[in-house]
Amino acid sequence: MKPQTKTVAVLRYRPEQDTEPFWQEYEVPFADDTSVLAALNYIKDELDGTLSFRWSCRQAICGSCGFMIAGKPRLACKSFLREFPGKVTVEALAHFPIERDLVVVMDDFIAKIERVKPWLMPREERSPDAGEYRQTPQEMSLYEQFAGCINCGLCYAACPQVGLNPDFLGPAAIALLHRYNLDSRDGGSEARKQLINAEVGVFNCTAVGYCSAVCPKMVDPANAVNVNKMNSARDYFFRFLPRPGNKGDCQ
Amino acid sequence: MKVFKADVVIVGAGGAGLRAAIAAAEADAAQTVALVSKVYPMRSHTCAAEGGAAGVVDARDSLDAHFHDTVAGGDWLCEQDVVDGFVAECTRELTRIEHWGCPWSRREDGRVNVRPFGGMKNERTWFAADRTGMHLLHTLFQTSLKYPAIRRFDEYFLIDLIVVDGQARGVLVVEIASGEYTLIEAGAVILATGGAARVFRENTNGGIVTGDGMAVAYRHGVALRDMEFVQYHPTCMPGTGLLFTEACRGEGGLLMNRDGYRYLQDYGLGPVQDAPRNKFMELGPRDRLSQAFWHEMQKGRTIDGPYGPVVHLDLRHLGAARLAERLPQICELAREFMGIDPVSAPIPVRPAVHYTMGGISAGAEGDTALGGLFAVGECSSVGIHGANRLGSNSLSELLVFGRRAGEAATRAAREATPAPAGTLLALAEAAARPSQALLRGTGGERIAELRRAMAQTMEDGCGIYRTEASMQTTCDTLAGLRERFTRVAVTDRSTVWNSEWFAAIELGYQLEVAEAMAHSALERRESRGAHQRLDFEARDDARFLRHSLALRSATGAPRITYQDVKITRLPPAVRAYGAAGLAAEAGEKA
Amino acid sequence: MKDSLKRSHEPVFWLLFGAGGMLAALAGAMLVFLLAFGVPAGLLPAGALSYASMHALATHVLGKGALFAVVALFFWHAVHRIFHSLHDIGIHATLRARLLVYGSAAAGTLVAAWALLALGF
Amino acid sequence: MNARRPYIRPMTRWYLRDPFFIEYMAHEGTAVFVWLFALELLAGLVCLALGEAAWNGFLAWLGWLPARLANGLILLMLLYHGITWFLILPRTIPPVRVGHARVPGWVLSGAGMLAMVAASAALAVGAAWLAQGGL
Ligand SMILES: Cc1cc2nc3c(=O)[nH]c(=O)nc-3n(C[C@H](O)[C@H](O)[C@H](O)COP(=O)(O)OP(=O)(O)OC[C@H]3O[C@@H](n4cnc5c(N)ncnc54)[C@H](O)[C@@H]3O)c2cc1C
Ligand code: SF4
Ligand code: F3S
Ligand code: FES
Repeated sequence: MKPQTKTVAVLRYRPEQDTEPFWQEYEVPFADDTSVLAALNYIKDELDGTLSFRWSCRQAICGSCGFMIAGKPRLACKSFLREFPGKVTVEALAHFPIERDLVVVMDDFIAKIERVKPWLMPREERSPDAGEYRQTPQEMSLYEQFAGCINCGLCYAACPQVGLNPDFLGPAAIALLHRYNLDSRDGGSEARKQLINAEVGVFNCTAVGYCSAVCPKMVDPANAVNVNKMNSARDYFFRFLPRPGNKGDCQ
Repeated sequence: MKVFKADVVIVGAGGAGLRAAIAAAEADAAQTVALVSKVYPMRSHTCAAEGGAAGVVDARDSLDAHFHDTVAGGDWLCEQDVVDGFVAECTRELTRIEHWGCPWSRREDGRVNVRPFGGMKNERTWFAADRTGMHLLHTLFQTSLKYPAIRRFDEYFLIDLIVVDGQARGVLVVEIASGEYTLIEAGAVILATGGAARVFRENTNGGIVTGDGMAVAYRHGVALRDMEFVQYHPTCMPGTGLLFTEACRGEGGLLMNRDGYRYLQDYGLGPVQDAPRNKFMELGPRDRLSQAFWHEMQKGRTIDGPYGPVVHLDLRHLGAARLAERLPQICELAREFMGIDPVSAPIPVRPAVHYTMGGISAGAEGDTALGGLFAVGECSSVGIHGANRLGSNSLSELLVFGRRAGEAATRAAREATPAPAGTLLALAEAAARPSQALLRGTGGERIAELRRAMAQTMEDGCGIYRTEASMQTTCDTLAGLRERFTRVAVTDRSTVWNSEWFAAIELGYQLEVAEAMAHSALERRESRGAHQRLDFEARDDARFLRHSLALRSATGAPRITYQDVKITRLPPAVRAYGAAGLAAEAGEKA
Repeated sequence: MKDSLKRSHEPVFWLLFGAGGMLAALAGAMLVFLLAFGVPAGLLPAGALSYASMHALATHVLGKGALFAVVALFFWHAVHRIFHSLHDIGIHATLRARLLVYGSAAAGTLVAAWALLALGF
Repeated sequence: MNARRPYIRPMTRWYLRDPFFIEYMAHEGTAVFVWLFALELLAGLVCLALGEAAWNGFLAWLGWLPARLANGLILLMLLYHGITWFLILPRTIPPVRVGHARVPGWVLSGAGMLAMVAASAALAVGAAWLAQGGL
């Protein structure tokens, strides 16, 4: 392989020294299979030990390495230098506060994930010795895609409504909520609906749809958010009517 | 320094740590369980597991068979009583997380599906497509959220264990975002910090898998057991080391050399079968497959690639539809990283370091020789993996032993007597000093350079095949690196998200773990499981049917001692696969 | 994160937005075409928009209903989107903005209702 | 002492940041033209209610060149609205299944656009029929 280099421009921010972020450029040798993450690690190891960023798995499954790469939210380990003609820019995920360099403050994001009660509230209790709940592949296919979220936060960096209103629950949290509501074993949708209906809930979304376009795991969070608008509207108008056979009611 | 009072503190929020936290919270909802992790829990390396988790469900299968496969797979270096307890609990634990929502792949009738796995006699590997670890980890994390007893410390880094009068009484941690130290006091401490495969160069592990908990326990005099046993996974991506799950072979993938020949038949795994057959050919155990690669390489029958020799993993005959259903992530990896579509071309693969069989020496409840200290998951050695782990046993291990450790630690915390006031804080302040000194260091040694030298020497000396001379060189090199490490330079002096600082601390941990591995390997003068020596080619039960224990000594090299293996019902026999395996099994029964 | 679990009243406006949007997507373009270019383009006969035929349409109960639905729903669709776009470009939801924007749709709906009623049956 | 000082980037002119957002603003902008068309129709209705003279005034206005140009623009914008509406549709409705297989998004979008064509055709035919004195 012939040695070639590429300029990688990184948005730096060091809270102890800087009042605002600034761009810094590095020259990085690369081959066809050099990922942006590998380039960042090269910078950290060989050029500048003070550059901070999160990473771990290198294979697009831990969700650590989301950055704005060439202006779009992407996973660094799943983006390759070869894809970007000319200079590559790397910046902390949009719409998140920058803690330092490429590291963003995730606290709010995690709090939103926690808030949607993302655990199975069994429709019927069962002891482990009684064996598994039956669930056909078809029943599973209803929610499986939404269970694939790795909490990488790219969809929050893509969604302008998250940027405009940081209180908005946001695409990934709603996708997670939806995942449990759609699970045939779960009976918790009543317990989760208050959030959907709330001012922080689904109606902040204006169906921009960019969240789904950038999702590296094909979760389609936009679908989860928008389908729940209809659920919420139904609840708004029919909340005073008794609803026989609703999931979660005693049957 | 901040102080937080907990009853149980768990370091590590991967599969093992989360399962332990839930067990502790269920055992006593009124207690406080502090759960510390240097990354957000779902980033823990458990997420990378692809293939699946073992648990007997099939009518043709039996606990006995699972026991047999595990003990023989571990080349008889397993604690057989612990294995018996383990296989008996796997299925219940896997069912439990099904009840917590884990999307296990299903059969048409709605029951959980199982797939074959290397070295396993029957289909007993539960799987969630090829994202088993990710689903398992997220299910555990999400379930943990419903327990108010669990108080998380996300992105807090373990600096040291606080020990008073031979009792573990808490941990010293640093908040990565602020650089602030916190002392977490507790009646019992569980280490669940994962493996250490990053001490090798080419490996399948995430950047965080640096053996931190092992090193911390080791520094406090707890033995590291069976550290010489490091698993090479036979099918990894050249260059990055990323894993192509064993499920590729479970689904029917074939391994071929440069002549398109299925070479495994030459290494006691044949004869070639028409259909995938458990324990034959590609479904042999990992150590044997990695060793076969090495021999092919010596014979010049591998294929030259940009990152050195490779063989071909051929999935083409499975067809696009099945690949998309069963191995979607594998296809994605091959396409994006290598520009190869498994539907139409074979994937170049080679072995890479994958798993540390050894770890903090622990009993069946994760209990260690240090009072109040428990260890669980890949950082521990409870004795079920022996000299070679069978794929899909470790995810089950996280659940079975995670639960046990959580419950045992709860009991231990209840019985613990309070430490004298002021002692803990004073100890914590002293424990903080070395890490603070790192931030002021003025030496000239570069982290990346030391790390690279360590990984290279481990690969050179403690690879798939080892010799006295190569291991000795590695031991010497490591000693030199440890000395150089005292002059390591941290160029970043800030306290906010100073990842270079933590990289330096991790490197210190890694060097100690690497030393324990190399010295344990040097002393084991036989070949067993993943530990294969060219100068001692046979297994030597008379001298080495024993666990190694590496103990840290204040000066210089670790001290290696030995511990008997618990054999209850399966006496050592020839470890054979393929047709030879069938013959050996027939012989045992006769 | 603010802990606002107050129920949102958006469903009312969102449903009107959705219905109007769907109607506009299906029929909007053709309606514009028919009204503005139908006769000149020769698609409709010369007298198609005469007072008589339009009056007939607007006094028939079906025609009346359709005209009302189109005018009202187009208004509600439009104002909802405009309101959110104002938020998007940084003009945030003050009560005045809300009254002004949604008020235009309410006024439009009322005037349409008046006109159609005044036309009689 | 805690040195954390997170930096929050402003959202000023975010809609110019990405071509995706520019397109989003463009299709959101069609609402203005829907509003204008609703107003135009409303004006027509009022004129109709005020009598024949007023209605003829409205017709005269329709024939006025600037009004024609404006209506041309409105026509384009409503077309654009329709197309983008159906492009987003798969993201906003519950997944549609035929048997076990999920219908891909582009099929749904395509179906929506076909419906748009069909509805327009029906309208044209209906209008012609009305003009022949249908009702
Ligand atoms: C690519 C890959 C595929 C695999 N596939 C399978 C499979 O199919 N089946 C199977 O059974 N096994 C598989 N394994 C093995 C299995 O996944 C691991 O052994 C297991 O997940 C380890 O879990 P753990 O909980 O012990 O550790 P981890 O999941 O690694 O978690 C370690 C935790 O400790 C924390 N930690 C570490 N150091 C510190 C510190 N200093 N301070 C604070 N916190 C710290 C980390 O933040 C993390 O939360 C696979 C492994 C790999 C690498
Ligand atoms: S929905 Fe997709 S983009 Fe959003 S956090 Fe999950 S995986 Fe990431
Ligand atoms: S980008 Fe945002 S506005 Fe809605 S469709 Fe996605 S959540
Ligand atoms: S490093 Fe894990 S997602 Fe990129």
